[in-house]
Amino acid sequence: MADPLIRAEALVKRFQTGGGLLARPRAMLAVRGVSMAIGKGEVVGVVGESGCGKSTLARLILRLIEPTSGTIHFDGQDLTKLSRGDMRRMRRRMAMVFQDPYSSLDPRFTVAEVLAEPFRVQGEEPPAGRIAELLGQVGLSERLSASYPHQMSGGQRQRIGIARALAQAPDFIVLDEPTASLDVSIQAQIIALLSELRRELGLTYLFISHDLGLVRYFCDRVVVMYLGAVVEVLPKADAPARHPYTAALMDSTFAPDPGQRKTLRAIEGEIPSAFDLPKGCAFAARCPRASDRCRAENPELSATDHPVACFHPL
Amino acid sequence: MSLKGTLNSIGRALRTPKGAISGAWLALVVLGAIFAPVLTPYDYDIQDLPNAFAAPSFAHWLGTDEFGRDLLTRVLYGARTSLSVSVLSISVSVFTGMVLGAAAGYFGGAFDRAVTIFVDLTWSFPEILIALILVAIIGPGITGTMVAIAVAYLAQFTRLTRAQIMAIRSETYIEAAKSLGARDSFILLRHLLPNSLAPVLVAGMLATGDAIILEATLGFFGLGAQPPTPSWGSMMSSGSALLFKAPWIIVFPGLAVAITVVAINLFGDALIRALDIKTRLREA
Amino acid sequence: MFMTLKKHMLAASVSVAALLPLSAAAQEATFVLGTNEVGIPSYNLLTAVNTNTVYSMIYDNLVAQDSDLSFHPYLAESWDEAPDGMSWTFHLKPGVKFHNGKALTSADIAKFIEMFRSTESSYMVDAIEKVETPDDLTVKFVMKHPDPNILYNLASSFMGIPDPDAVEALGDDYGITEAVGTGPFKLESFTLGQETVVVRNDDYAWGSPLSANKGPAKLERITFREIPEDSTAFLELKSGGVDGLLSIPTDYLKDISSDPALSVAPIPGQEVYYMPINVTKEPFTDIKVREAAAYAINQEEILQNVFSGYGAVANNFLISALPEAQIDPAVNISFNPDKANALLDEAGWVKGADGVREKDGKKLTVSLWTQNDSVFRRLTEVVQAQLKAVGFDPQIQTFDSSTIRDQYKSGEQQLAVRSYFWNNADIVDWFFGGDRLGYPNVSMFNDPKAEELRTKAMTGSKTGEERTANFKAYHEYVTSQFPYAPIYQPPQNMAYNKEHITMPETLHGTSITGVVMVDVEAKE
Amino acid sequence: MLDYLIRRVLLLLPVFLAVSAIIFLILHLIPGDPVDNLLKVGSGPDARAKIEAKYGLDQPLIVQYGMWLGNVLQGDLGTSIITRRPVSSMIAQVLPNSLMLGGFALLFSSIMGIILGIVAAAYRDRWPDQIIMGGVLLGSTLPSFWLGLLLILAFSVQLSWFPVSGARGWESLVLPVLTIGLGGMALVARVTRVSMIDAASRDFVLLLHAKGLSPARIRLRHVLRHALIPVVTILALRIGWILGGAVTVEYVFARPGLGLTLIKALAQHDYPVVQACLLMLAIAVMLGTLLGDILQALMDPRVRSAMT
Amino acid sequence: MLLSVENLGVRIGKVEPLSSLSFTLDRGEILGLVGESGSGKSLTAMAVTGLLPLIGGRIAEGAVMFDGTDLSKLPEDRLRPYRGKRIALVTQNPMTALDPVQRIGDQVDIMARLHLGLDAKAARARTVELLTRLRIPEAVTVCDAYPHQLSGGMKQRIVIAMALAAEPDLIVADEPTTALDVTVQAQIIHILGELVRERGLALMLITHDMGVVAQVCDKVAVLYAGRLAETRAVGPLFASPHHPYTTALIDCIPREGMARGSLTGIPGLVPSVMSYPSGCRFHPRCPRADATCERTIPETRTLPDGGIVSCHHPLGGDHG
Repeated sequence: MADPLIRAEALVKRFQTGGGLLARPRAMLAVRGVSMAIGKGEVVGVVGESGCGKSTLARLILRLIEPTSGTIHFDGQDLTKLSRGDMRRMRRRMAMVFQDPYSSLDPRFTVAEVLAEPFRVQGEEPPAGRIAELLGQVGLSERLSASYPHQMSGGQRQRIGIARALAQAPDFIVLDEPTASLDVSIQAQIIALLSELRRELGLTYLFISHDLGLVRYFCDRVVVMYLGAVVEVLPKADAPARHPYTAALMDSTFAPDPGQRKTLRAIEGEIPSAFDLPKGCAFAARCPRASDRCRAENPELSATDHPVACFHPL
Repeated sequence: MSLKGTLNSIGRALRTPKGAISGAWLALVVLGAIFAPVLTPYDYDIQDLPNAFAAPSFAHWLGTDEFGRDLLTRVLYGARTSLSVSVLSISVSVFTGMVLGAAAGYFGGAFDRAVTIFVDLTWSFPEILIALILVAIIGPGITGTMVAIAVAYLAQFTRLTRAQIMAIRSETYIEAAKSLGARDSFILLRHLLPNSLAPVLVAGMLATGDAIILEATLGFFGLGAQPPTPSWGSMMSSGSALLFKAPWIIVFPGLAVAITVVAINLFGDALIRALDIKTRLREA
Repeated sequence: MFMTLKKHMLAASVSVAALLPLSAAAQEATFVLGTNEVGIPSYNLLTAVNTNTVYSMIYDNLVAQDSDLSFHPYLAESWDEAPDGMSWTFHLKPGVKFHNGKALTSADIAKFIEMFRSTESSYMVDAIEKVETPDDLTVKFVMKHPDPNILYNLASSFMGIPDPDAVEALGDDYGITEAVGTGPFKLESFTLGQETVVVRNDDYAWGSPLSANKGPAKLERITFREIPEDSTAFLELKSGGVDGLLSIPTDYLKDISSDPALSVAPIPGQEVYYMPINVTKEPFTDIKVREAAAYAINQEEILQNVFSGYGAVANNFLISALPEAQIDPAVNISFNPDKANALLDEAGWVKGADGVREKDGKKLTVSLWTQNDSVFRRLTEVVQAQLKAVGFDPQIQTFDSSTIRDQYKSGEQQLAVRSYFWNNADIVDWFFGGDRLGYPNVSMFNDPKAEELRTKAMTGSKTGEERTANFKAYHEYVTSQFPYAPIYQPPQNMAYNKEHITMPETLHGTSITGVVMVDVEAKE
Repeated sequence: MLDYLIRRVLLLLPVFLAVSAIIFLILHLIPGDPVDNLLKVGSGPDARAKIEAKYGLDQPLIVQYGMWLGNVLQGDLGTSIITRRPVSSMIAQVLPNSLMLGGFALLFSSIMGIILGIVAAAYRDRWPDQIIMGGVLLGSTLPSFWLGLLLILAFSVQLSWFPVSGARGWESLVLPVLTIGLGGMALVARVTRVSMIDAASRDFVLLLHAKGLSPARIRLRHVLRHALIPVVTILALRIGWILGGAVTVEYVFARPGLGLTLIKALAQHDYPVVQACLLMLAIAVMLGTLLGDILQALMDPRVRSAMT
Repeated sequence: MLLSVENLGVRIGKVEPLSSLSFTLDRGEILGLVGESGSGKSLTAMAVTGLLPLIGGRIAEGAVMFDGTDLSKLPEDRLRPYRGKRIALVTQNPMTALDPVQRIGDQVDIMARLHLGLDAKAARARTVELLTRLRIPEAVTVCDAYPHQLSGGMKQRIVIAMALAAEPDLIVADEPTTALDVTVQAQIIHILGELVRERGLALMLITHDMGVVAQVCDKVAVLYAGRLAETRAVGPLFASPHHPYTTALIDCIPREGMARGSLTGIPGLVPSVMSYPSGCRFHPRCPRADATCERTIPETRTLPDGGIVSCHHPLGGDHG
């Protein structure tokens, strides 16, 4: 990739909680030195279980939260160095679709107002016909433009959320579990819509999900995260897992085919708390292949075409 | 919330039996207060001493007070004072509380901490005490009463607005607006305030009922409206000494307060249901 | 932390426990003090500005005054006045003992008089040059100038005799935790603003000739409660919660006389309601405006309608029983609306459309101060309406009855409604003396001629007759300058539950004092 | 838990300082000079200066505050300017009355309120609920002084069951307790009802039913336990209300108490007394919130964990 | 047959969110109840456990035959002995399923004490044994913990332990893994499967995930908008679904090696209870729908393999 659209380097985000007189302050590393690049027109998936830092990563890349350290380059410009005004103008080129279609729309805004907002925050008015055009792009009728969110179904709302992201014709959209709270039949519709939009508009996506099956279906490359760090990058959606955690994720995904029943060898234990990370590899405690080295030393992501952070890859 | 939406909600509230009855009473009181000069042949301040302590009769439906003034007339004029004092002071209180609460809730930090401490302190003290202290500082009379009521309830609205803002601040649509590049002022004015408005306004309406009682209590202590201006509280204040001799002097203004406050509460309940505040919040 | 407080709380909880079941012991009674006596801070008459009835239970005076204003022996068996009025000799009753067991001697009297010179009421002993004590039971007052009023002062509640040594010894606690007099009752407990409990002095054997009972009182224990609201006090009496009200408002007279259990005992009136006019405040610097305000007050209407016809109208500053009240009828002030209107017209105040007079674009808006007891509030509202009728626009301002005195000291008042309780003409000096501006001289009246007449009245009289004449002249002149408007003289009545207590047939003394109380009996 | 307790109590210190400073300052905003009260008529500026010096009124505010606070910490609340008596003894005289009135009112309103709340919640939206909630609404909207006067009229004057006024014996407690208690009861009943309904709709209650427990047991042993958490918090906050908010009732029933002492002192500009009364109330409020927090921690293990 | 639901209809207020539902379940079997949100899955669970009155609902028609007794006809006090003792419930969200102010041990103990009559000590011993069986480490310590101190997966195991404690015949598990991470979901599904095999339990597993169904269930009932679409053994159902909705549902899940763009979803919206379409409720979204589907409710027909399908135009044996 000669000239990626997004290049994040060594992103770190530390959150502080508590403090004050009644509770001791505790710090957690939500994102631990993540680097990644996304090429123009590419769809990169980030997959991991709850608390792995994937949503934080998405927000860091859009600079919705400030990184503790590290840089993000967008089309060659360092976002972390931009002034507030410049960043605001830059936001026309990037957008985000959120997980919860119910809370991502202001209940007091009509659809037309929701879709006009991207223009209004930039001090403009939407061009005539743009709202109808956006509704058309996400497969909704123009008649909906006077409706309020509570009058619509979850799928319709998520389409509005997508239309809002498209409003300023961005280059890059972060999709933060856009289908996690939808029914499966609707999830498939939305995924299909997103694929179509990408093809038509030449968009670049960062797709965040906990559903490895869905990510492998939808994305070109897959980044697997565990406890704030990248453990493996699948160069192709159908590449085999090399990290034991990726393998465990694959094992835990059931295909809708009784013929493919798995003898479950589910990994034991649960994700440790991000507040007190174990020394060494964060996955070691649950890993069937863990050695003493894994418990003492933290493996780095290998610099190969199939990067993996494991001392004993598959 | 749009004006049309508000009117619709009020309309919905009025169509429930609770809302209809309480709304009718409130309308009666407000109209009575406005048209008092037309509605009664008597003056509220002209004394007719030989006619003092007249029991309710055809000429004086609610009787007369210790100065021979028609009690119904004074209850109607008293509604002017009681209602305008409570509505005005609560409006000031709601407005100030919203500004303070919104700023504290949105910006957080030291300002938030200062506001929270102030609010917690005043919130822990009974309103009547705060009001009494303030009236001692400002001096008795209508102005003192209004300032006292406004400050006494300030904590409530600041707290509520702050809580609302804090809750809404974590809604995804706020993050969505940020992701579009919205400034703080845009988010505050377009999203946070409009969405926290309805519960605060309803709370303000309910507090108006409490303010009527507080005004009456200050009046009872002789610190409210000064004679001969009637207010429900000051009427009861002079009536309390005559409880045995002419109970109607205290009974009727007391009933006016009680029924009006009940009506405000019932109407508030109906409005809460009509606005569907809780469920809408849950939905959002 | 809060050690002291804790101690007090322990003590208090004990006393609360003691209060709980009031055993229906035989000789006990509960009275309610009049609302004008509420809030006495202590029973130390050397620091007192006000006194109440209980003072006369604890302290005896040298002489006693009866309801007909005549004087009688008390702690003094007899007394002699020098023919030139320059000395008074009092012969003390032997065997009188203070509550602490100490015998009363002439030295105590002498010490007390000296201590009294530093009180607010020191004018009462101003005329005394020195006190001589030829023997233990003889006291001689050597006078600076004759003072025919000395007997009155010695009989007043301000001059009951305490044990001066106890006063010194106890300091700030005196009169609160303990009070030592020679009276028929001893102070048991005093809760500020709530109640005072006194118990019988069993050694008492020096009752005055005004009492039928010369020995220890019949009641063993009396509780005097302070209830600031007349209606509550009345309800307490009506429901049997208390045995008597020492003073009842006229409002309830009818109800009480119709209740077979209750009885009313009339006491000579000593109270006058009046409206001070601040002569230093515009527009009342103009005597015409003062005059108009005074003539606007309809005394008869107030008597008939606010006080149901009980009592009498007031036309000058003093109670009618005093000879000094009999001034030139032309100077007396009574309701005359035409004159009031004419005077205001003359002064340039023209009636506007709303009935309020104006002059040079300024409205005739004036402040009208009053205290927040219900009688005052009611009376003031009527006064407000009456002033309004002639074109004033009075704005009522209400103050707590205990703070209004301080407010007057500011001199900001214009008009006010007040009352005083006194049965001697020297009250004119108290309220209009040029050296007491603000309070008690609420009118801020300071007139050279008045001061001249005042000095003459206070210090220049050799005999009673002379004094009467001087005070009459002083009173007459003050009234002619309109620094006040007279309003009303209420009757003084005590109400009691005749099923619970027996009162003596005739009440001697100037009010319900210890002289009366020794004869009161509880029914068992 | 102990750790939390210590921290929670320590947290009261800065609050106490802040509150005491505010109380001290408020008083100096009130117009009117208490010294006027002490001055003998016609006395000169010397006498005034002497009195000001005696009460420390000639010192800068901050020094006055320091002096006051120092004395307060030693239990010396000063001397009343009006009555010239130690304030601590005045407070000690009225505080038991207030505590008794407040305590019984709290007890009455909690017990009655909780019972009514439970019944109303059990019959949600049916007639017993509507009658109870209607009555409760009425009880909370009647001005307390009015209610007090009507109670006097009915029970003291007409029926002669209870004394009209004062603080003598338990009989005199009945009407004031009822007057204050009715308002408090309304609040408690409303909160209990809402939180019973809220708690009953939680998932774990459904599961309790599925476990085969009897509905009565679920309601009283599980749901009530949850519903009481907010009730206890509110009741603890009410302590300040009950001590200070009783002022109207104390006034109507001529019942000595903290509230009455406070408004009297306020009207008389008796700084030391006002300060002491407010301080007592503030301490009551602080202890109330402390008690509320501790009770909450005892009732809810989640709160306990959040503290450590 | 342990459980036989016959023509079940449920009413809440004026609406009838569930109607004419039939299926059977025997010991040692796992029945998957699938459908999108609002299809009536959870209501079925409430109906079977007799908890409908708690949410203001009632069984309006049909029968719930459990071990020969029609539960729908029993009054509350005769129903209670079945709850917990013979029919246990596992709810969707382990975060809220446990009483937050009660210790874990006490919440599990009560089952054995109430239904098996054990004393406190014996019940605790049993609880510890059960927790250990469910692979909860340090079971004794966990008994003294409060729910908030445990992770979601752990809590769900506690809920399962509660369900097992009184040795029930039937467990109704309402989306037991939806709120959990995928690795933990796999663990829980694994445990449930094991329990059914070991103890001969009947398990009614409610889920929206066809993957989970394919993984563990023996038979499946597919619900759409409050009606039964199809119920069959798991193998034939996936191999040759008869109802177009079943097909569509299976096709919504991306599978290994599926080509991009082949996932299209089901067009249209999931209907709400307030506005069920006429005729076959699936007709607005169905590619095979015609005028009949719009007007007439399809009859249920029994298939040769014992399954039931409810469609005017069922698919043949082979499709795709």
